[in-house]
Amino acid sequence: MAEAAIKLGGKKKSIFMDKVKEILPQGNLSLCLTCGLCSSGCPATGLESMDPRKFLRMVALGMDDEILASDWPWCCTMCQRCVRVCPMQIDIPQLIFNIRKARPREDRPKGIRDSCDAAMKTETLSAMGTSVEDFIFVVEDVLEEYQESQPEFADMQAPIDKKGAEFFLNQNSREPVTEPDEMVPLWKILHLAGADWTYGSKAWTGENYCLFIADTDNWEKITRAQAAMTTELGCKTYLNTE
Amino acid sequence: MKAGSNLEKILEAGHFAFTGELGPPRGSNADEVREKAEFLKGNVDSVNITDNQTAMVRMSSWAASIIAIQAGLEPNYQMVCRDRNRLAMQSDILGAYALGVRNMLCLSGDHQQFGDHPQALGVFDIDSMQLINMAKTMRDEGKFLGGADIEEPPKLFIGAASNPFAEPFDWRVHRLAKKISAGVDFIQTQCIYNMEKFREFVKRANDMGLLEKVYLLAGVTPMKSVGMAKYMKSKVPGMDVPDEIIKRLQGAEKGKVADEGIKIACEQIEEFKELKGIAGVHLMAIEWEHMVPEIAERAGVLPRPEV
Amino acid sequence: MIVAKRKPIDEIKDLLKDYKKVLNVGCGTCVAVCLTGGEKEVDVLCAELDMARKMDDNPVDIEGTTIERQCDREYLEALDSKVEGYEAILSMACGAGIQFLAERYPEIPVLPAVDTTFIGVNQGVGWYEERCRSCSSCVLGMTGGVCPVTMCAKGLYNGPCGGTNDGSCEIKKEQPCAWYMIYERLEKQGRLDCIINFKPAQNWENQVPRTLIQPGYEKPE
Amino acid sequence: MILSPGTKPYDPSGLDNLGYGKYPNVVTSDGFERILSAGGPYFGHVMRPLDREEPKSIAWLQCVGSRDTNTCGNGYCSSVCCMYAVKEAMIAKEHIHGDLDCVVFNMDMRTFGKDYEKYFLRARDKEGVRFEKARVHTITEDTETGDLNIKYADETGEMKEETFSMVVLSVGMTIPDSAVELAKKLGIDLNHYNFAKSDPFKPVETSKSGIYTCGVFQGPKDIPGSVTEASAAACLAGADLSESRGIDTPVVEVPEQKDIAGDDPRIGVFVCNCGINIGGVVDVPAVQEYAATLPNVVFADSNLFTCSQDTQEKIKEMIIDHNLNRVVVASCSPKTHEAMFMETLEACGLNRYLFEMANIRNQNSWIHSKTPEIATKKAKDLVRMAVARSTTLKPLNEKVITVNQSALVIGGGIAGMNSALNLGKQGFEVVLVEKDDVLGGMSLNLHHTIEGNAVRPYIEQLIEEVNAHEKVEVLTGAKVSAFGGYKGNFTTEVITGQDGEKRSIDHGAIVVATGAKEYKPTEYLYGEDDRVVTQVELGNILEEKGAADLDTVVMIQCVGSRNDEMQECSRICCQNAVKNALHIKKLNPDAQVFVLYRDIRTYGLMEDFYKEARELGVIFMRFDKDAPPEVAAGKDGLSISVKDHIMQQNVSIEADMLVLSAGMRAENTDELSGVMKLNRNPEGYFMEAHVKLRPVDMPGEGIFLCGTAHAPKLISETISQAQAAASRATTFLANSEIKLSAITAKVDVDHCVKCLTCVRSCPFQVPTFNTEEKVLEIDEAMCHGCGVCACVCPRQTIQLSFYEDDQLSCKIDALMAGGI
Amino acid sequence: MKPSSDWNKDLGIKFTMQDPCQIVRKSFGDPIAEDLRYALKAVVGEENFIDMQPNKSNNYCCGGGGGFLQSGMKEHRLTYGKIKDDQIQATGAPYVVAGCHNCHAQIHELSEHYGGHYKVIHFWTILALSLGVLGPNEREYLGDDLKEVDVFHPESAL
Repeated sequence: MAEAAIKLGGKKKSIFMDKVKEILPQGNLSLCLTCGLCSSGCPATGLESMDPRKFLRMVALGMDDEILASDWPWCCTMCQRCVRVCPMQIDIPQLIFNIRKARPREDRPKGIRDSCDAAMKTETLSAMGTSVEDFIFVVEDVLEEYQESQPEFADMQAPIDKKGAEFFLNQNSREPVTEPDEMVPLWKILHLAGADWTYGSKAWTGENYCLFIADTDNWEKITRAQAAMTTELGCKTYLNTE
Repeated sequence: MKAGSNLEKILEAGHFAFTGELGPPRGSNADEVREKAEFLKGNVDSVNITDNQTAMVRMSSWAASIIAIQAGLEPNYQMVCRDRNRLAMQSDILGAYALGVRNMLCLSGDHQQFGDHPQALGVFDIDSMQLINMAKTMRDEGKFLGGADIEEPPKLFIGAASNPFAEPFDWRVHRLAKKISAGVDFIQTQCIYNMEKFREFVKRANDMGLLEKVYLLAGVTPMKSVGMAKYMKSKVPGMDVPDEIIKRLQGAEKGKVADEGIKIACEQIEEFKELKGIAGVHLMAIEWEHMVPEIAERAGVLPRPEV
Repeated sequence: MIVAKRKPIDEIKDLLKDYKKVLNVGCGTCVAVCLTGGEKEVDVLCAELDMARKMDDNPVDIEGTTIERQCDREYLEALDSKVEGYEAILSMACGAGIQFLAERYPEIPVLPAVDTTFIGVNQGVGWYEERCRSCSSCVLGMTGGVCPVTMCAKGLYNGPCGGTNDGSCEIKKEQPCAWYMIYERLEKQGRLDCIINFKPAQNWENQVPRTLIQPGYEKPE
Repeated sequence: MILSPGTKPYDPSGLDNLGYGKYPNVVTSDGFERILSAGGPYFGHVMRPLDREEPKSIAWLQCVGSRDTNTCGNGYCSSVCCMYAVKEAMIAKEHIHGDLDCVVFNMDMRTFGKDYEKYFLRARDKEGVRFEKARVHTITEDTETGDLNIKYADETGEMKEETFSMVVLSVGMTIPDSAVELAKKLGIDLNHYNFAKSDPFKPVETSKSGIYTCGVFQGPKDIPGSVTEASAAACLAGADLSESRGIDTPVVEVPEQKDIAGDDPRIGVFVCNCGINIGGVVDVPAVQEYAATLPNVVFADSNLFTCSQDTQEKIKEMIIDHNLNRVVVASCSPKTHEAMFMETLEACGLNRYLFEMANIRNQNSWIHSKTPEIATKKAKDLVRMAVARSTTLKPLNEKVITVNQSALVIGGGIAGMNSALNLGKQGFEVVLVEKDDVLGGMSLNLHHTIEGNAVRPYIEQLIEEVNAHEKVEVLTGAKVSAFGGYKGNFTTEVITGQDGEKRSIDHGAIVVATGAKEYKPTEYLYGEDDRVVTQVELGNILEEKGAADLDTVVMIQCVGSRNDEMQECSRICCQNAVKNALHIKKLNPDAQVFVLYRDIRTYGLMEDFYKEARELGVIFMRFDKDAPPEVAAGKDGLSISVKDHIMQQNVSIEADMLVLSAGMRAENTDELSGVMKLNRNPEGYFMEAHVKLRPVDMPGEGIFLCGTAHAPKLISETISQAQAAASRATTFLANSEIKLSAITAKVDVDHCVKCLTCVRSCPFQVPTFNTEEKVLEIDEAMCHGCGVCACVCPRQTIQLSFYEDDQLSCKIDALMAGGI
Repeated sequence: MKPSSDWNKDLGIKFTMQDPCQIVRKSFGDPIAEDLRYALKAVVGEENFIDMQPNKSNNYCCGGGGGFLQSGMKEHRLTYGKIKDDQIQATGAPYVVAGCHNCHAQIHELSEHYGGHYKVIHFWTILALSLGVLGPNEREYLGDDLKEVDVFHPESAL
């Protein structure tokens, strides 16, 4: 391949590595032994002609433009299979997150961005944009239907905003909209187990796309809202079904 | 006059001698000798007829000498020590003289390992110095080497070769002196390319008064190509080819290298004409006999004087 | 010392092919010293022949013995009692020894197992160089101890030929020019006059079988 | 007290991704050693644990439990795994009769020891062992076949998938908890990996005086290193105790020798089963029975292990009971056990040379394991030959000579000075000979060790100590001009000073410590452009000028090492580069340093410094031997081009300095080795007697070797080897007399033709022509018993005792005579 | 109420389990993976559980996480998920229990894309089934083999 050579040397330039170092004070990115264990275990190896080791190498060599131009950070699921075996415990996913963040927000993938934006538009934080009212309606409607059709569950409940419940249950935002019946088996199990639980009318959503789009402010907002709702209801345990 | 050959007469008369060379064929075709002779006739005073040169079997030099005589040339009959013992040598000398040969050149001969019969026994019963002396004894004392009298002694003009360049250089002049004391009449030198060294050799020979006792003919071989020059420099023993010669040939225009070679040769000849103690030039244009007329012309040695 | 080299096994085999019982006789002097025909080489050759003939389905009964010198009658006596019954004798001595053996046992074929090479010196284990050609009229006195007969490829007596080449002989670069060596040595000794003069033709005595009787001795009756 | 608690292989069962303990065909390297071993579970047949099938392919995964601060916390390199993986692959290939595909997955191949690189190249280029620069994340098992699947990204980033019959985990070395506890009890300091803390200048000393350590407890190392350190520790401990040497030493009583002259041979034959090594193939009872029928055999027996202590007692009884006067043992190689059996004979008053061995294991059962019947027949042949030879054996007497209890040390660098000083401390007179006018050698060019210890003060103190020691005499500007004698009684002539004064020194032992030097590069514009320097020169520059004016520095490794001209690795250059890179970074953190390497070989605890260098931003780029960096000089700087191994793309670095990690070259010892007849390897380093087990002894007795004259090594390693050489020399010099072997050559002067072939052929120059007596002589004290002279003698007048012609030819006769 | 696997004794329907990175490797580790297996085995029978290789903390990510599902890089995502599909198909199980919505969606798509036709279900679905409380409308993700299976559980029935 007759690619142009990578130019290095001369006076030291400020490079991405230093920025990342500021964010990650343990700064162990440069410890890489280039052993390739990360790449050997990564399903994203080969996508975009890239792999974790190569990506880290670009950082080490200060190839900032190429890094920002690469779409590969969006192929990494940040699953941490690499970190687990890395002899130097280099947190590549953390690096990926920071690189996602370094891209202008408008250049990040639209699908994720839209889901984040949608969540931020409603108090429910649902990526599907479900409103408080719609959620309450769906839950009550489904519950009613089951109470009637399955008499053994006539006294089953699906409480919303029940103060002092033991468990605060979150809900993937897709199910109330597209397949409400899928919510029921869990209700039944909780019912049979005699669990004291509740949904929140707000911030009941389980997912957080703002994290994926590396929108740290909104990610924090969502997480804080979820915590606040749980606290407000006085629940002891946050049950994550996501 | 020792022998009365044309060559001797030319030299005796003080003319600048000009001799050539003719290699007998590797076969029995006399016409080959005659063809080569045509180019030489009238252009040289005498022609060397080589004796199994480079240890390859060829027509015997005395037979080719006779053909040369028939073609109107005066031969300089070469004899090497490699192939004959003293009996054969003396009988050949007698026979050659009987058929009109008047000059002979005494040589050791290339080692048989070079030629086409490397398995042959090298005779070397006597060496070239002893051959000179034997020929002289036969001529001047009328005696064979064994001491018996010769009925009609062969009167030959006796020559030998000299290499002015071989190491140790200091010894070269003394070697010449030794040949003179053995009885040589004229010397033909190895091909000369290193003029500086040759001048030094001549100077030393003059200082010792040697060139008053012997006729020295400077050896000249025009270079045909750069390849030949390089070969002569690296592969031919005893040859001293300075780098300037090679450079000069390399500098020649395309297709003009041989011409440049001839030009160098002619320049040399011009210098030899003026050099004290040089009695003539021996031109070794082997397998280039057809160029001899042109070279002789350009060297300004024509016409050959009649003596 | 006389230096010899063993003949190739095939050649020896061929010489012996018609004989079933052979005595192999080594010589304990020159050929032993040059590692060609002493006890060790006799044993080796016997073993080689024994094996080779077995492989050829033509077994030979071969025995080896080594005597002090094959060129001395007294030492040959030791063999007299041994040769009985052998169809042939193989000799590992020099050509002189072989002939002396053949002369002593005219009824039995005596065959050479070695090629006598030259009179030479020992330069290292198994490495020998020729130094004398026994010409019978030594000129080393005037040639600075370098023999022109042996060391010059043409055996010249009056200086080098035109092929002398920066100290090398024209036959090959590795072979020094004898006359160059002679010149160098004599120049160092200040004796160049030794070779200034013409040396007349040599009287070649080694062309006839020679006999030598030291002064004060006589040929026994 | 010497602490050598040793090591424990790392236990990889906690690593769920590698499946050790879960998949039967995943084994550790020590487990695989057992599989290869004749005494192992499968008796040396290479089989995989699951189904006892011969593997078709084996993968080795390197650095399991080493160079990893994440999964195991062992940040150090275990130093030995690369080499043993290569070895295991080679042996496995040898043991398996079909094709075996061997792959070693690695980060860096660290074959840095003496001759290791050649071994590695042989494995790769001749034996076809594959070396893959890749690491395997996870092993999975094919549940049907038990084969193991692995996926890996190769160096170009391409994913590959391969299936292996077996996987060997090259596990590293760890310090066992018990050793840590012991250290705590003794109050000695350990480092952060629990190795005993030591100082590079005091490698085998612990934090507590009088307590020494050696082997892996000191730091990861291989067998030669451990053996060397063991001797070094013994040296220091011995020096502490030197005054009481020789007290309370038990003496072995040997009964008077029986005269057997004129007695008919009475031979006892002992056939060995060697566990199942022999017995598993050869029908040992049949061989025993056969032996009993052979002429002169009056007793035949067989044993499970003939070399065991019990069996020695039994042999002694049988010698006495059956009045044996010859003993034949049919077992293994005389190399390992002959001396022991000979002692058994001596213990019953029988001359030790009335003993013969038949090697029916190495030369028989091992190589004919597939054809037991033929092996049994061959065992009978070998026994018959041995019995025939034993009949011809004669009692031989060993000469006793006195030992000159002083030593000569050649070379006054760190190695020579340390060994001289320690010999002095042991109470022996020592002459230290140094060719230069000052002591110190190569170390005078060095500033600090990678650990940061200053070299100069150490050297100065060492020189002072050496000069001050009453037992040590120092000769500087001295050259060895002549040498003679034999073990215990050497004489060396030394020329000293400018006037060339000659001095003859008598001594009993020799320590060779002639050192090495830095290679003078001819590569990469060295010598043409003064911005190109060597690591040693860089060390000087940093010391004198600092690094403030350096923006970018490039280092190239393996200059003058690991190439066609010098195959070997120079061992120290990687740490040298890392050391200097760290120095630059510490002096000027903004300077960029690029290290272009082939394998980084910061073995042992030095891996920490490699890590530190990366942490500080030093960039390491691997290049291939066949595609070395290209260097061009410009006006403003140097331009170095190389392909980055990860990006697989050309990189061009503008640098203001290029540093060549020039390898080591042996000091020119042509003259010395010629005078003293000391053998060197093709690289010019002196040869030890045994690469693993006798790393500081030279092949000639009484001659010892240390420092870089032996092979490239660090200062700390040089010091321990120097102490080891002193220790080994002490062991030799401590005895006032020694017994010589009776196996020597003897010449029959009556028959000798004085051809001098023996004189010219002897590798030790022992035969001489006595010009007074006019005979050829072989001094039995000097004769090594190699037998070369006996072989070359054209008149067969030289005989080697114990191996006389008829003592050998009778074996051939016995073989050819058949018999079964 | 104690779940029972008796319903699957004769059916012998096999199940495998996806260990979501978020729950296992990145949060609670092998202990929770063991718990999940304990629970699933209790519901479908020890012999009907087949693990993927590798699994638990060393499991492969399915490719649905980190926003990949919404990033618009479908082809890359499916390529990424090929390993997961291979792993699942190697078990031969027709059902994958996934405890994460991202995994659920991705594995569902992998099954269709690569033609493995395995089903991906929530744990609660199969738990409810084993408890005999799973109604017909709650079987969207079950295959035909389980559409009709009605478990009699004495505690829920009485």
